[in-house]
Parts: sequence; structure tokens; C-alpha cells
Amino acid sequence: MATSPLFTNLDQIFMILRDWLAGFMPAAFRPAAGVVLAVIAIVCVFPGLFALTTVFERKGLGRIQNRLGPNRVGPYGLFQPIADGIKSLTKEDIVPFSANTVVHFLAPLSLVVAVFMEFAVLPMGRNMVLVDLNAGLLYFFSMSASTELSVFMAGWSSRNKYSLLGAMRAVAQMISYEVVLLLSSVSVVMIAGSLSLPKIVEAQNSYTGIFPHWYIFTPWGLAGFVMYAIAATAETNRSPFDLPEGESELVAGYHTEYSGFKFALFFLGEYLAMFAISGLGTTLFLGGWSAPLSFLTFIPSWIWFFSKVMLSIFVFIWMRGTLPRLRQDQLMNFAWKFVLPFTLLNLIVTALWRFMGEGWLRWVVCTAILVVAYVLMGRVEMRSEHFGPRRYRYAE
Amino acid sequence: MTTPLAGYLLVAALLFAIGLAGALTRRNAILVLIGIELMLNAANLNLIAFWRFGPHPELLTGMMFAIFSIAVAAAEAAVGLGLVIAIHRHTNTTDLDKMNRMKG
Amino acid sequence: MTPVFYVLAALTLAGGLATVLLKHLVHCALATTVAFAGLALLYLQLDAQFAGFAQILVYIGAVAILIVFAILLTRGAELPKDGVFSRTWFVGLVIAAGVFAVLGWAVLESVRAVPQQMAVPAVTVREIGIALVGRYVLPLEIVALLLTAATIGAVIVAMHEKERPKP
Amino acid sequence: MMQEYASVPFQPATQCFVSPIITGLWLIPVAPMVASGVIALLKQPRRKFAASLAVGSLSISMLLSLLAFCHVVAGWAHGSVVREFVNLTWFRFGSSTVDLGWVLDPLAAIMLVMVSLVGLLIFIYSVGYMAHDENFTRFFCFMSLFAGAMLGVVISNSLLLLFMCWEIVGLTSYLLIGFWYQKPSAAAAARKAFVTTRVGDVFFLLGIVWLFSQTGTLLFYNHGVGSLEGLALVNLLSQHAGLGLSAAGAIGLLIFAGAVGKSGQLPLHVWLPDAMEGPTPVSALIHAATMVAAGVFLVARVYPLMSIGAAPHGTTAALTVVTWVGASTAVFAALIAVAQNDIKRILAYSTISQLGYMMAGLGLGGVAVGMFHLITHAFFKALLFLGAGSVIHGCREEQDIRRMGGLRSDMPLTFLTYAIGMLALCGFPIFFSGFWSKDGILEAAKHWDISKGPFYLLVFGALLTAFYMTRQVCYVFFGHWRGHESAHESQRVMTVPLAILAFFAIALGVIGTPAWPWFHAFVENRTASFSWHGFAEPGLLQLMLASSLVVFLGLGLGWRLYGNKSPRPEAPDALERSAPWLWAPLRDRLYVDELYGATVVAFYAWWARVADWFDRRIWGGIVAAIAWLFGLWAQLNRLLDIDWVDGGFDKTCEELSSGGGLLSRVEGGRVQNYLRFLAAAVVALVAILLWSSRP
Repeated sequence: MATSPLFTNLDQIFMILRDWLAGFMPAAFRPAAGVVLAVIAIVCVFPGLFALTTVFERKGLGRIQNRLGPNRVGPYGLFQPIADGIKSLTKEDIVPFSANTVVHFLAPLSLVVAVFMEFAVLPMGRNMVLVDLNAGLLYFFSMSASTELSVFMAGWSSRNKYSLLGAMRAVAQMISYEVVLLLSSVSVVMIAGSLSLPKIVEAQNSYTGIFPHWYIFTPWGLAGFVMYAIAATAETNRSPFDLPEGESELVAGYHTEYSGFKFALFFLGEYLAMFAISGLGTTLFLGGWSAPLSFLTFIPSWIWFFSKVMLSIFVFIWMRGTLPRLRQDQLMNFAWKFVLPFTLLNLIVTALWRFMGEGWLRWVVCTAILVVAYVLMGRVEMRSEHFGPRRYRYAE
Repeated sequence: MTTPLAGYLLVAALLFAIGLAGALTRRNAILVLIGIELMLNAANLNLIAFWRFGPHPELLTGMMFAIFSIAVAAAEAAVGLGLVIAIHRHTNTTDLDKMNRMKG
Repeated sequence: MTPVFYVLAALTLAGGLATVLLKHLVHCALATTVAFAGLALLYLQLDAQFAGFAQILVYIGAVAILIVFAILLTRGAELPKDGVFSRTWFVGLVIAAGVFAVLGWAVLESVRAVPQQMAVPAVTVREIGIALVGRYVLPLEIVALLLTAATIGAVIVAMHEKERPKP
Repeated sequence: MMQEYASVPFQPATQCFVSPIITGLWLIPVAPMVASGVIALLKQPRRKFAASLAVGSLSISMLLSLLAFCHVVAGWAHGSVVREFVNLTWFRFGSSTVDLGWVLDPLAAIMLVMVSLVGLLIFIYSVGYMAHDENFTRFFCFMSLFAGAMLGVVISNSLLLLFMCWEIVGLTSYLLIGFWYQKPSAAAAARKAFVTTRVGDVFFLLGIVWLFSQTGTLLFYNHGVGSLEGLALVNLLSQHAGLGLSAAGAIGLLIFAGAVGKSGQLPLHVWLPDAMEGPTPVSALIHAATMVAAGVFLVARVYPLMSIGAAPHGTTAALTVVTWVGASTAVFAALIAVAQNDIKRILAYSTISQLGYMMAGLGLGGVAVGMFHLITHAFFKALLFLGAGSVIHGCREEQDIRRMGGLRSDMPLTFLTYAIGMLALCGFPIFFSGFWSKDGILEAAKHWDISKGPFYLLVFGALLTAFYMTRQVCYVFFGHWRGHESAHESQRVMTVPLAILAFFAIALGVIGTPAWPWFHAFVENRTASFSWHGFAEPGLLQLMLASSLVVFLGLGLGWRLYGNKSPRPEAPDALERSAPWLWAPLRDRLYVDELYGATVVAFYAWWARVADWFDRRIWGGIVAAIAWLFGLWAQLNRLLDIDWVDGGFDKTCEELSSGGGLLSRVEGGRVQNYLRFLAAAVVALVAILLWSSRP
């Protein structure tokens, strides 16, 4: 079934489309044309997804808070994003008087560009990857790292203490959780033996019986995925880690002073970052575009990828609707005293897993180590770190 | 049509000189550090260029050297900036011309 | 000489110059990141993917941020009153020029000795990894040690002394 | 380069398929060791956590041991291979490599289960026993370390690894005997134990070195090239070490010397009674059940070395030595035990004598006979010790049996279990495991055709055993209470292990009866079959009858002398009244300690004095003379300095400082200046370099 021509055509439909379109070019330019087409596709698809997600999020939050979301524009308010887009395009673009104009202008651009770059290495389906770098993971992280700077630029150039504080928080938080993000994905690299994301997906794309070999179904994989999810939430400044934009404390964080289209750009950037990071998580732990059960492989791979991504987006929204916000010191304690050590331990466990060879023993040992460590660190040691009132160090 | 080694070396040399100039002429300690970072990067460019054009690129020597020196540079930046901050807290200045006392 | 190379070299050097010349410290820092990015692209030109991405990750992702933090922590953000260049800036300039002269001379001297062969080495990350844990395992360990020491040192140096006398 | 990766230790898969039970065998000893490491890091108040960690880790290793045991039994039942091992290269120098490894065979499997089970019970017991001690966590740290090392001894497939674990065992024994180091007696006992066992270990080490030099490997089993396998043994047998011993026999005897030290055989038994200074669970675990058994286990492990070259039903010089040492120890210790008044000392001496039995069993009847007695003894002796501990606990730390009595009503459960243990030790017929195991030894001794001496010795030992155990029980549990304040039964956590041990003390006999010698078959890898004809061998029934008679005789004698009459604590012992000439030497432990004191210790003291005298007089004198000379010289120098040198020196200094003043302008503390000088210098240097290197 998985080999019928219809299936393959459906699965590869975008490839076929691209090649067909590129076919109109003279042979010399075809590869370039193919790349350009792919880029265009990415640049069109994900903003569209972003538009949908905004409605999705607002309505979802509405449901969680027991109210109807936007429901005026179009059927079920589906055209809301269009309206928002028009609004933000037509609004006046206010730049504070004392702002550092150039930087203030460059910040959103660089942010969005860097985020778009991240999508270049994500395999969104069988053969559906723009470039298959053999250092793909590293590339992804380097791009996501370079967004921090634009956040800082935005915060600093607005000459507004709320913005600056927001930016500082954001940067500090992103840096400290980026470490975790990297380390938790290193364990996947250790097992898959490659930094290239398509290869990592291939490594997970096989089945015992009907069950897939996704890494999340191993002790270290599960632990790594949980750590990754936490870090990803913090990395994208989403609730409960959304201190940088904590309305109650600093008006809107680093994009307080932005309005109109630049603000829209920031908004877009955040959501794209969410997509990208969920896509990476899907690729690393949830088997990328591979089907969850062996008899479901007839459904095209890209559908699987996007549905997994949207699922994790839904989880993001869910958490935002449910969890209260942390405090800065709690955030940092959590990062450095619990998440990071546990991730490091997870690396060691992965190494054990790698070297203990096949057999049930490694399951027992790895699970035991992780559980014990979790109990000791999470329950026993963090007990002293109970989230009590804050001791202000500088308020003497 | 490819770039010869000399091109890269010249760029590296120029960058090194710029970094040195920055380190020598600016007042601010942080900028001196930045200049030193630039010099280190120029050196890295050299290393990688030599690796690429050398007789045995498969041995990875130059590349490894560059990677290690990146790591070391990161450490250096951390410690250096830490020192600058400590000094600033101590003497309330980052101006090298004012920082000329041998003892705090 | 390819145009790409020219563009990248120009970008890098412009970033470097801006770093040295700009008045405002934060601008300098940002300009530095431009230089770093240009260098990373040059590495890619030299088929050194890994080094290039590592460069972006470490320098733009970490060092630049570090510098910016340092600038803000030392109130370097506002402009100094008496000029940004030190009193004896001229000497420094001369010496730098001298260094460049000597280096350039050296390069041009040695350029004819360099073979122009261009065997594109297909270096995968895997090989780099094997080399790292194989031939270069000792440097790797030492660097790990160094980084640890540096982290601790930086923290201790920059930490607030608690028993500071109240002014 | 890939070759190097192929020899990464974590790849036993380089051999053919090995089940994870074998590859994971190392977890058994490692679990308690890790636990002890963690406990060592804990703070004192974390008592509950420490205890649960120790017990938990040991129960993990017990489960794994059971798994391993079932694995071996299954392999044996299917007639497939029963000995599997994993070897790793530790390091190599020159051409020869030093390998470590672990092995799983019937011997190891049985010992694993025994050690981990008894150990676990004792751990649980000591949770209650040590509850009031302030060094609770330290105790469990040492205990777990000991358990881990002991399990390591059991599974190790390399004499070297075995020796390491052996030494850790010795160390923990030292630490635990001296656990209450504030008691000087305890500290002394610990030191004594350590030093005495060292004496044996030196010979052991010699044996190891000799073996390595002869065979080039320390692995026991390694696909036919191990040191206990054909090639090596034949090679060892072929060469003579004098005294009618082959190299194999000589090495075996050297290793046996180590065993003598560890399990308190005749010349080196003196430390074991003093070791009772430690907490009672320690005495039970280390000095009754496991560690002292390690010696016996070692002999059983290297048995091929000793038995090689024996004719069928014949024996070798080495085995003869083992037999005689064991038999004489058995009687010797039993004699002393008759006249002791400390409840734990009596048990200690009985342990020594039982170990003698085991050694004799090994020498006479081979591995199975000795090991069977080891296993049964481990259980009932642990039971007796824990019972003694419960008695001591109940009597407020009273250890003198003359100050107890009538406890059978005060602590019934303890009395019941203790009685079971005592009967098992005496070898009460049919129902108790001790009977069967001891009977096996006696039978073997009877058929020994070199001499009948050991047989009579062992029978006499059995008589004595029954006698002194009866004496002790009468003193402790019968008559009326002679202590200070009344006794009380111990709490549940202590009595439950007693009950379990008691069950084993009875039940274990079943697997070793002549009718169904399952145990022997398993150890010697034969097929076991049940048939009553086992009893039909000539002389077996008579022998059983005789030994039962002996036991009854001993019990009767004991009851006759001590039964149910409770003498005042100060009153002389019944036996003392009847035979003082016999009593005195027995009470003083046949003067062995005094003998050592008069010879070895005295010699060392004398030697120390001589060395001291040398230090003070000869070397001290020389040093003093040299010092005086130097003093003189120094005076001279001083005069020179003051008069001539200083003047000129001051002048120079002034010059220098003025010059330095000039130079210090350069050191303005300006970082950038330094940098400038640096750069300028570099420019100059490079320029010169290039200029000079121009064509």
C-alpha cells in the first residue's frame, strides 16, 4: 500500500510541483529556481499558518476562560487575522523621540529574518527539506541564537526602561535555557549519530510490530523531550515563562515602543519561532514526518509533520491558558539548579544506553537512574528551593 | 574561478590590524576586549584558510585549531568582561587612562 | 577572486572598522557582530561549515550578548565626556599600521610559495567528531577544563562582595 | 583507529551471545557499593534515607542474584553450559595483559544467593539493633561497602579482582570491628584482626605472583587458557617446588594460607574471638556468615589447583594439609569454647571450629561437601548470632552468660529460634540442616584412606559442640534470672529475620540428604536423582546412628552438668569444680595469645627498642655533630657578611634603585602602553625575521 503510485505522488506532491514549475526554466537555472520556489513556499506557508494560529489561540484561550473568542469577522471570526493585518499595516508607525532610530528599525527585521532562516533545515516531509546540511542541528541553533541579539536591539533602542528590562530578562532567560535546549538535543545526536535532521528522522522511521521507534519512547528520550519542551517554552517566551512580556510588571516587554507593522513583525517572529522550535522538537523526538503507527503510513508524510507541529502549538496555547507566571529568580533557579543538571545526567544515561547493548537490562538501569535522580533532585533537593517570598539582595 | 589563499590572508591581516588599532586607541576597557576578540578572529580566519589550502585538509588540523581557539576565546571574553565589571564596581570607571593604579 | 568573496570581505572589514570608529559602545558591539557574521560566512566560503556555524553560535549567540551585558552593567551606554579615543591614540594607530604593513609584506612575500591546489575536502561533522574524540581528545579535555575554570572564575570575579563597607 | 574503539570495555558482546544476566552480573556487587558511596555523602540525621538506601540496594542485588541462580539452575537442568564468564582487559604492559572478569557458575550462584539473602536479613535486623546509635549512617555505609565487596569476591573470575575485593572486605571488617572506636578494646581488636589477616594475605599475594609468573594469567576460566584450566594446570603440575609438592600444590597452599588468615584457621585464629567487640550484626554478617566463609570459598574456588594430580579417590599433599589444619582447628576451637563465659565468644569459637569442619570437608570430600556445610552453617550461625544479639539487646548490653538465665519465658520467640539454631549447630538428627552437612563431612572422613585421625578428631569435635552449646543454652535460657533488671523481648524488626533464618536452618537440610543429594549434584554438575538407595551405601546408616549418638551424648552431658540449675554468677563452673586442671587452660584459650605475645610481639617490641636506641645514640649523635659544625661555619660567614659583603651590597642596591626609578616610568600601569610595546616589539622581530630570510 505504501508503495502505490498514488501514494507516492500524494506524498511527494510538492516536490513534483516544484520540479514541474522549475521545468519552465532553462536547464542551467533549474536548481536555483527549485530553491527559490521552496523558499517562496516557506515564506508563504508559515505566515499563513501564523494567521490561522492567532485565531486558533484567541478562540482557544476564550474557551479556556469560558467565553467565545473573536467571532465577528467572517465565519467563526476566521477572517480576524486579515482584519488585524490591515489594521497593523494602516496604523501609524510611532518611533519614540529619543529612540536610536537605525537600531530601532533593524531589530524586527533581523529577528524575522533569523527566524525564517531556521526553517531551511527542517524536514517537513519525505525529501521535503530545503538544504540537508550535515551540520543542520548546529545551523538551527546558531540561527535561533542570533535572534537574542535582535531582541536586545529592540529593547535597548527604544530608550524605555520597561523595554530594556524586558529585553534583559528575555536575553538572560533565552541564554540560560538555550543551554538546556542544546544539551537535550545532543542526547538525540548521540544515538542517531548525525547532526543532519533528515538522517535523524530516518533513524526513527522504522517499526517494531506497529509501534514506531521514536526516541520519545525510550527513557532518556522521554526525559530529554520533557526538558526540551520546558526549554522551548522558555526560549519562545511563552507562558508560564513569559516574564519578558509580563504585562503586569513591564508594559509589553521589549516591544512596548513598537507599533503598527513593526509590532506585527515581532508578533510574526515570535510565532514563527514557536513553529520552528516545535518543528525541531517533532523532528528530534517525535519521529518528524514518520507515521505514528505502521499501518498509517499511507497518509502523506507532510500531513503528519504539520499535524504534530500544530499539536505542540496547541499544547503551548493550553499551557498559556492554564499556568500562572513564574518569577525571575524562580525561573533562573529552575533553569540552573534543576533542568540543567538533570539534562547533563540524561546525557550520561544516554551514553549508558548506547553502550549497554541490546536487552531489557538497559531499560531497567536507565529508567531507574532517571527516576531516582528525578526524585532526589526534584523532590528532595528542590524542597529547600520552595517558591517562598523573595529575598531582595539589593534592597538594603 | 576561485579565491587564492593570499586574499584570505590579506583580509585576516587587515582585520587583525583593525582590531589592534581598536585595542590600542580606544579608552574604554570593553572596547579593548572587543578589539582583542577581532584579532583572535583574524587568527582563526588564517587557520581555516591554511587548513583549506594546505596539503592535507583531511587531517583537519587547522579546523580543529580554529574550533579550539573559538572555545578559548569565549572563555577569555567571559573572564575579561568579568574583570572589567569588577574593576568598574571598584573604581567606578572603565576608562583605561584613569585605570593606572597598580593597587586598588 | 570571486565577487562573493569581495562582498564578504567588505562586510567583515566594514564591521571591524565600524567597531573601532563608532562613538557609541552599543553600536560598536553591534558592528562587531556584523564582523563576526561576515567571518562566519567566509568560513562557509572555505567549506568549513562546522567552524562557521560554531562561530555564529558562540560569537553572535554568546560573546556579543556578553559584551552587551558588560556595557550595560558598566554604564558604558552613555557617551563619555572626554572623547572616545585615548590621549595617545596616534601612537597606537602608527603601531597598528606597522603591524599591518609587516603582515601584508609577509603574505605577499610567501604567496608564491603557497601551492594553489584546491582539493575540496568533504569533511562531514562525523569525521570532526571522530577526530575530536580520537586524535584531539586531550585538547578537548583541556578545553573543557579551561571552560569550567573560566566560568567559575568569571562568576567569582564579577560577584558582588557582600562585606563591602557602606559608603 | 577503529580497532581501539573495538576494545572499549563496555562491549562484552565481542564474545558470542551472552545473556544480559551475565553481562549485567557486575551490577550485583556494584549496587551496594554505589549505595555506600551515596550514604557516605549523607548528613548524619538522614538515618531513614540511609537505611532504606542500603536495604534497597542490597535487595536489588538479592533479586539479581536469584535471577542469576535460576539462570544457572536452568542451564544445569538442560544439561547446557553452567559456567559463563565475561573478561575485560584492564591494562597491558609489554606483551602480557592484566585481565579482570566475572564468572557465574554453581559455586558463585549459591554463594551469591546465600550472601545477599543473609546479608539482607541482617541489614533489616540491624535497622532495629542500631536504632539508637548516633553513627547510624556510617554503620550502613560500611555494611553496604562490605556486602558489595563480598559479592565481588564471589563473582570475580580473576584472582586479582578477587584479591582487591578480598582486601576491601578486610578493610570493612577492620572498620566495623572498630566501629565503637572510643572503646580501646574495640580499637585493639580491630587492629589485631587487621594485622593477623595481613599475615595470611602476604602468603596469598605471594601465591598470586607465583601463579602469574607461571601461567601469565590470573583469570580462573578463559576458554581453556585460564589458570584453573587444563593447559595451565598440567604445566603447573609438571614442575616441582620441593617437599614433594608440585608448583600447583605449593601455590594452592600459599593461597590457602590467605584463607587461613581470613577464616581463622589454627595458627591465625586469634583475631576472630576479639572481633566480637564489633556490633552484633557485624559479628553475625562478617564473622559468622560471610567473610570468614570467604576463606573457605576461596579454597573451593582454587580447588583444582590443589586437587590436580590426585589419583581417583586419592588425595594430594596440599589437600592433606588442608584436612589436618581443618580437623585440628575444629577440635581446638571447640575445646576452648567449652570454657568461655561471654555469649558471643562462645559463638565465635564455635564458628572457628565449624570453619575447621568446612576446611576438613573440602580436603576430604571435595568442594560439594565443604560448601554444603558452609551454606547451612551460614544460616544457622547467623541465626545464633542474631539471637545472641537479641538476648544482649534484651538484657541491656549484658554479655556474660552467668548473669543471664530463665530467658525462655521472658523472650520466648528468641528462645525458640535460638534453640533451633543451637540444635542445627549441634547436628541434631534428621530434622536439622546441620546434621546432614556435618554427616557428609564425617562420612567423607570415614572413607579417607590416608589416616583415620581426622575422623576421630571431627567426631570428638561434634561431641564437644553439642556439649558447649547445651551449656550456653542452659546458662542463658534455663534456670532463673540472675541479671540486674529484667529482660524484654526485642521488637518485630529484629525477631522476624530470626524466624526466617530459623526456617532456613531447618529446611536447607532437605537439599543435601544422601537420598537426594541435589546440592552436591548441582555443584559438581551431575544430574540429581531421588532414591532411597542413597541410604543403602555400606556403613552410612551406622555412621548416622553413631553421630546421632554422639550428639545425644553431648546434649545429655551438658544437661546433666548445667541443666536447669542456676548457679550464682560468682560460683565456679560445674566443670571447673570437677576438673580444674582441665578448666584453667581452656579458660585461658590454651595460651595461644600469650604464646604470640611472648614470641612475635615480644620480638617486635625488642626490635623497636633496638631501632630506637640506634636512632637516639648513633644517628642522633652524628646529626648533632654535623649540626654543630654547620653552626661554626655560620658564625664565620656572619662575620664575613657584616664586615665586607654588606657595604658593597648596599652601594649596588642604591645604584639599582635609582636605575629602577628610570625604568619604572615605563611601567605606568597603563595597559595600552604594555600592549603597544608588545606590538612594536613583534613588528620589529617579524621584520627582522623576514628580512633575514629573504632569498
